Amino acid sequence: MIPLSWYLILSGLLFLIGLLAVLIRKNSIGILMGIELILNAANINLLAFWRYLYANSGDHRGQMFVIVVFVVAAAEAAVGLAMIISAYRRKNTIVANEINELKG
Amino acid sequence: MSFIADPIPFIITWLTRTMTSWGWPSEIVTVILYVLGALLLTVGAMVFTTMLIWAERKIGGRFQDRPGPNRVGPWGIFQTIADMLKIFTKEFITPVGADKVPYNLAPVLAVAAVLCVWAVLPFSKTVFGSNIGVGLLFLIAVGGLGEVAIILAGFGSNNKYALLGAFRAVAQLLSYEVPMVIVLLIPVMLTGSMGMNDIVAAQKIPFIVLAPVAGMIFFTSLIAENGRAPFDLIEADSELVAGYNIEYSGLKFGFFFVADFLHAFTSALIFATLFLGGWQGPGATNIPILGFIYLLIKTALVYFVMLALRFSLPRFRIDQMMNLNWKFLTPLALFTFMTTAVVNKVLPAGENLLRIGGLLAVNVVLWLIANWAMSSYMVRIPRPVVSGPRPVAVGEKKQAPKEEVAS
Amino acid sequence: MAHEWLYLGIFLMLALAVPALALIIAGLLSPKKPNTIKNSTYECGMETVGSSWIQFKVQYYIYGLVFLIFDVETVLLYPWAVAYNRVSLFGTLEAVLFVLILTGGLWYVWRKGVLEWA
Amino acid sequence: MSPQQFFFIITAVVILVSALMTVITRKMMHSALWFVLALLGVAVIFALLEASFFAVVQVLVYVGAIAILIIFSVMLTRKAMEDTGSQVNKTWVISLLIVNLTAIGGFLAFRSWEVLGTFPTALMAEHYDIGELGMALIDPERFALPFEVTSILLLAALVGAIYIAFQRKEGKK
Repeated sequence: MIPLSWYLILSGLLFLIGLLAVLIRKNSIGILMGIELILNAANINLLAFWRYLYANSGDHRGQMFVIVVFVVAAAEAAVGLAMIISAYRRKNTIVANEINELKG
Repeated sequence: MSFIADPIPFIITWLTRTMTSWGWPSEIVTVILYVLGALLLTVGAMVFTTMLIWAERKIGGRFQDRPGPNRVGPWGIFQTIADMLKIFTKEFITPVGADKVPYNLAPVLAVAAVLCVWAVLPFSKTVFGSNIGVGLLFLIAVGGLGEVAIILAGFGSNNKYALLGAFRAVAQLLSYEVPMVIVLLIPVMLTGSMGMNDIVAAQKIPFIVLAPVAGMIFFTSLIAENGRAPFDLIEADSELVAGYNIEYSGLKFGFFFVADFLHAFTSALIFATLFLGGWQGPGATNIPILGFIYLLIKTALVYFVMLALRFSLPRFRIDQMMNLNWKFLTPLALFTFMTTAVVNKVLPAGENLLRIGGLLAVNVVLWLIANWAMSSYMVRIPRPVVSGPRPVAVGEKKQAPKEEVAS
Repeated sequence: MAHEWLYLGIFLMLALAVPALALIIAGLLSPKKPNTIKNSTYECGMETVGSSWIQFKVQYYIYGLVFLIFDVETVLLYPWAVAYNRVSLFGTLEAVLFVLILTGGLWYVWRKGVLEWA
Repeated sequence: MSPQQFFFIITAVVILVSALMTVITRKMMHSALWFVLALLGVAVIFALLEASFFAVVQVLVYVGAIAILIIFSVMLTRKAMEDTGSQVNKTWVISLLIVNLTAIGGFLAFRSWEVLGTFPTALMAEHYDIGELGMALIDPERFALPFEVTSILLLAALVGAIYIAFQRKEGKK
């Protein structure tokens, strides 16, 4: 049997890698992939806690959270990529630092 | 008698007993049996494909008024085996600049994605693959792996036609997955489970009777997912040379070929399982081997219809194909789902005849409305009418290459 | 339950291994005589022009986008569909409302002219 | 070490390595393919957690849709981002530092949390049923509202994304 901590360590490391992607990647699509990794790490966490602490009491909050995270991930990918493509068409760049039109 | 009625569990029990008597622990025996079963199924499916290719070519030949393969062996039955021997010893040509790992992984993944479907299908009452509770979703999910394989092939070949072909193929497969996923809710609803065994067991009345429109939508999307005529835009020769697999040669190309044919047969198998009652039939519960035969007959029927469509219909244009999916099948699937859900709930439970009648009536009404909407929509769009002889090769010559790259 | 997943895992591994093995055997059997012309990228017999990285239409992305949204929404209905025999009429109507919202999205996309393959 | 633990470690290593490759690979396309591998690994982890529905949904939604969408946009925006040259920001040292500090902080904060050592009790047969989740989803007392809200969220995402990305061709209407 696998102790809970293993899952938590895995999800923690995955989160850190995702964070690294968000911080160091120049390409905005790379940043988006980092965010997806972070969401995946959150999902592992949620499901692990659900399975270890709540599954046998018929409590579905963990699963519901995972569903919401899935939906958020999908929405975020759709809108984020649409924005990247739109920026690419207008400014011909997808480097996050160069897309700075909202700066005052 | 029990051996004839139900050979495979008989063999399994015998093997288990033998191996346990050698003193092997039961876990190891289970693993060995699983490996054996999976190996038999994967290799069997791939060898079976050779027969499938022969049958398809022969039937296709008959449809188009030509003899089909007729040289090697009686009725040309060994033609594919000869082809296979040739393809095994053909040179692999790797194009310059190909991305080695994706390029070589793609054919393997393409075959694996189709084979995985066989892991969850029930073949008879006692012989079934993995009875996971989410078998139906698994079937759809492995289709996604096939799309990844196509992208890998297109990207790895370093060829613009391959890449373009891959993109068009993936766009088509993605699009037709939408009505498929929606419509597959209906068998799940009627069964109350996503396990394939439960779905088959619930079909005392095949679901094609309860949900004919859903069955039809599913069948259409299956053909489109195969990328076969009339949906064979994936390898539209005139536009894409051959689609995502141009740069492949030898067995690597052969695997895409195998994946294509096996996918067609597997789709027929899926349709027979989900909508035609799978192994269900008179006496199949008591004599499981009969169920296997029923399943085979049903699958062969569905496969034959697919072939008939393939060899007699012309190809769609890409915009027509997309319109058919997004403007006809998807809305129809959504409305079919909603009406079936509500009507089935409103009708009193337990009265089978009333339920069948009600659902059938609803389906017929839906179909009539869809038909009317389709024909009135087609009337509204003015279609260019060809008048007089078309200027051949004058206007088209300049335009053609540009279109190929841009579409 | 674990056994079902074990079988599935073994099956997945074998489904990958068997074709890979066949490829390796074929690679050993087949002759290897590469030359520059044979290995060049195929382009209907002409010289290859430019990189394979051509510009794609945004249309592909748009179809992918619509697919993603519909896929996620439909997948969320599967747990409901499993419970269908147990839910009340009210529960059914809730799912229908869910799908109606989805249909609204389809309507918007259609009206916007997104689905035209231009 | 039980076979299950062994299997978990292999999967975890695959996930972490491919996630790391996603971050550091220079070619965007390779990065996307490593990303697909990481997602598949996470699906295996879900299967290990006996959440079969989510394992399949992970493959269906992430690999089958989101990853393919990402690959599409990598292709579309390919010209702007040549794969040569640095793919990381100039401030990568600071970023690395931040990540390391987060890691150390997290480790110190949760080091002695007693929940960590929990072992699972065997999942009861009735909880394998996905229908239970379905019942919870439409129960007005429980998740009916979030369930409908997800639908509206997706609708909003669809409308927004189409509004941003889609441009009608000139000359039509």
